[in-house]
Amino acid sequence: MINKIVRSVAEALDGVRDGALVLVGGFGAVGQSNQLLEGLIETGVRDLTIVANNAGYGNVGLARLLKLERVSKIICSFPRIAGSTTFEELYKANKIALELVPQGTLAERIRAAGAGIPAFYTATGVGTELAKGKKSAEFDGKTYLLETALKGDIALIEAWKADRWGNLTYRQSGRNFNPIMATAARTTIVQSQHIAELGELDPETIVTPGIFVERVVHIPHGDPQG
Amino acid sequence: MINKIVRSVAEALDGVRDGALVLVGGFGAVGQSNQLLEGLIETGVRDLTIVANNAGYGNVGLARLLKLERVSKIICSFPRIAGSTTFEELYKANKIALELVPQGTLAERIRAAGAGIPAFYTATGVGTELAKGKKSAEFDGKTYLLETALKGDIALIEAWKADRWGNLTYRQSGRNFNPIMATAARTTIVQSQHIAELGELDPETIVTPGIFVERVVHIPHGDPQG
Amino acid sequence: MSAETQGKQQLSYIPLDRTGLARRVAADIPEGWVVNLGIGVPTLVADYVPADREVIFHSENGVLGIGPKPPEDQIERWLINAGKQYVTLRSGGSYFHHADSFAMIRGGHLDLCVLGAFEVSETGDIANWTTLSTETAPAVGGAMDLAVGAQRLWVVMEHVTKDGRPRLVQKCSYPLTAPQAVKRVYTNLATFDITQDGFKLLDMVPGLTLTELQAVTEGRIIC
Amino acid sequence: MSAETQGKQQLSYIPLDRTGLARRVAADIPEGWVVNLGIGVPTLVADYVPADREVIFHSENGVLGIGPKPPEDQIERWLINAGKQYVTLRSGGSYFHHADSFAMIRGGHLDLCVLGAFEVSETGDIANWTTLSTETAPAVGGAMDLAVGAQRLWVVMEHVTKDGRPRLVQKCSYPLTAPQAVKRVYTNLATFDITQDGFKLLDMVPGLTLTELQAVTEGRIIC
Repeated sequence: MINKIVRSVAEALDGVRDGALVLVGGFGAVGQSNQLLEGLIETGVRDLTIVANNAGYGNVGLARLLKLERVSKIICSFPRIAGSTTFEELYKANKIALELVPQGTLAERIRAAGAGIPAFYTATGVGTELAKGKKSAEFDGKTYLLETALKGDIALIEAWKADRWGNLTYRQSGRNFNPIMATAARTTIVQSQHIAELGELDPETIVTPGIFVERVVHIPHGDPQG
Repeated sequence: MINKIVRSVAEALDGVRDGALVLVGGFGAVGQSNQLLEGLIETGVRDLTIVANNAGYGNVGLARLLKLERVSKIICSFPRIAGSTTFEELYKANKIALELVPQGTLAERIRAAGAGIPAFYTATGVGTELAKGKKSAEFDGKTYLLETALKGDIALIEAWKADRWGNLTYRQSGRNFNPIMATAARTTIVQSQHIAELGELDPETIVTPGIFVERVVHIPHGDPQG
Repeated sequence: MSAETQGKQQLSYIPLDRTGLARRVAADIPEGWVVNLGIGVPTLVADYVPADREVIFHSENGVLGIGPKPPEDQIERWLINAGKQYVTLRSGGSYFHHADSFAMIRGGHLDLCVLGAFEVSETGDIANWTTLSTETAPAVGGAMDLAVGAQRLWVVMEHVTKDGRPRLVQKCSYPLTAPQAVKRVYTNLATFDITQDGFKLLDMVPGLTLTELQAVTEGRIIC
Repeated sequence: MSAETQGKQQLSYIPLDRTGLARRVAADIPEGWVVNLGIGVPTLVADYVPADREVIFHSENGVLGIGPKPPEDQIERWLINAGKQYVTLRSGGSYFHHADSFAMIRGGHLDLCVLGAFEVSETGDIANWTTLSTETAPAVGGAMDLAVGAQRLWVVMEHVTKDGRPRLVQKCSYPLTAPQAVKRVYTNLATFDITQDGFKLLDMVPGLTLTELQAVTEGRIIC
């Protein structure tokens, strides 16, 4: 019997190594895998590269991981932590590297990794500082930048419901980066608010088919914090 | 009030021109916009380029459009008509051009057009006849082909439920190419089995948000034919 | 004559305030458009579109059909906009993931995006993502995608900086968000279309003269 | 001695029939794998995976978790597989569109794809999409995507053509579906892994000798 549900955060995070590239879902406080991130802190791993839209929220999860200086590089579109100066301080002290990526390019690079597309062209960023060092090409007389896939070693995902095959649904704007990150990592680890029986989720409404998921842990944490 | 629902197939197809590039959804007999295709025949347009996975099914819709020699070129992965020799005859008589595209590349080229990606790289087709004339590049020591977006003038879509904003759901394997084609045409025209009140479709389960749809016509045709 | 009275006499016109500016933009958005609103004054625009005019608001974080701000006691904490404010969903709204959300943006499916900016040039260049300040790390969010992807980009901003320098310029001094992207600019003094010949004036606040307007505008105003 | 008896004596072994071949492949698929089955004998493989061994079958047309063929009176006409046959959906199954379906394939999310072929070369090249016949237009379907995308590509085919020519060859004579893609080949005579040194024999039908097998195989067999 396929059963991707594990009993603890520690079990879910088993095997995560120093230097890993970690995809972290969420936008604002919504859809953040905070309990997995707290578990990641517990494992003691360091020198991580984080891919996330922001640099964390509040003083939990990603924000705390950064504060503890476990992250050597962050790849994101909006490197701010709401209500915190942690990222700014690390950045000014040269304690963290930043790869700034436009939000849509970030999403598409992650989607590309999950879809086996090594690179694609986009008009986003043409003629700007963020085009520096990037290849470009013309299609129909218009210039586009070449952007490459961004694949994770692990992805830390928050879902609303999950079953033992790893099928997932999300809640409202909690969807955000989570479904695409789930496709783009070697090991996709999910914290889910609810666990459903196999067959309980309507096959028409499953957002992330279980094929993309390796481990699920039940974390009924309630509403987003912050 | 936004109301994309039109009263007839003729109204739905208003403005379609000779030489149009038409995206036609469906896989096998399922999810075929047959009534829109029959309406397209009625308009008398010709010299069409069709993008579809197959060359039609049975003796209706796309199959009949081909038989009437309204199509000058077809772009597809599997140019066969189940139970018919129409396509083969046209092809042997040099009455139709064929651009053969691997199914996944076809799907991704359509998705790219909808997503504003002019071109992307894929490993599919490398080292085969279908790589001829295509640019290639290496990423991480592996060779990939450059494939370009495939945008339609119109898309003919079959849906299960639609509302007046053009939000759509599909039924089982009727989804297939329909949602991506809906994103990839200047004018997306939908025949829907059911019309729902605005707000009746669960926002979590809408597959095609109305932003991609221009016109909807109610065609309760029942089960797939063939 | 007191200094205060003198000040009022010198200013023969009243610049639009934030709500006036939001109201001005809202007046130009027709029914049926799909619109993404940037953070700040652009977000306020939604409040001034009449409820019976169906305009579909899009948010980068995977929401289409955003409705008005909820009352305090009806906040749904899972439903926020790109500015991280609590919002509601209208009938007909939908949720989707970030790649699909930016497929809408990049694929040209938005009729309009309204953004704030530091500067707009007479060729339609927009600079709105970094002032090159050393105080904060740069952040870009979805601005670059929106600027190139939407069918139309309108900018809403104060006509001049806090220290009185023009924001409508011949050439942007800050790093660009996108070149040749802006179609229209709404300031607290006037509205302009960006044309091949420069800033084409559409309207200005009552009492303002063209000479006064040109004096606080670096680019060329045409009428 | 009659001709019939003589024939039986010459053939000291019994080649696998279609179901035997499907059964042989099914034996090697472990629980938990996600598998795409090509048209023909590959499709039959699903019937020989025990019901208590959870294997998730994928179909290009947007279905994951395909179950057994439905009884005639329970056919759901909206639910077909890539071979256009009516199928069922298991508990845990899901539907998605074609771009997502091929994202699964191209993105390396399938553990296994089983395809038929005309030829397989000793370097793992596969030819299965066109015989260059002038009778029919070429058709490729999803074969090229599957051949390069799945974690493993296994081929199931007759060991020789109808006129007795080897299908395991040094170099394919038909146009390739993908170079260096096949990991394992199941024929009605034997099973091979494709290795750097050639066709590595894993097993063969009882009574068949290596000499007899090599005689109908163009590529090099290693043991």
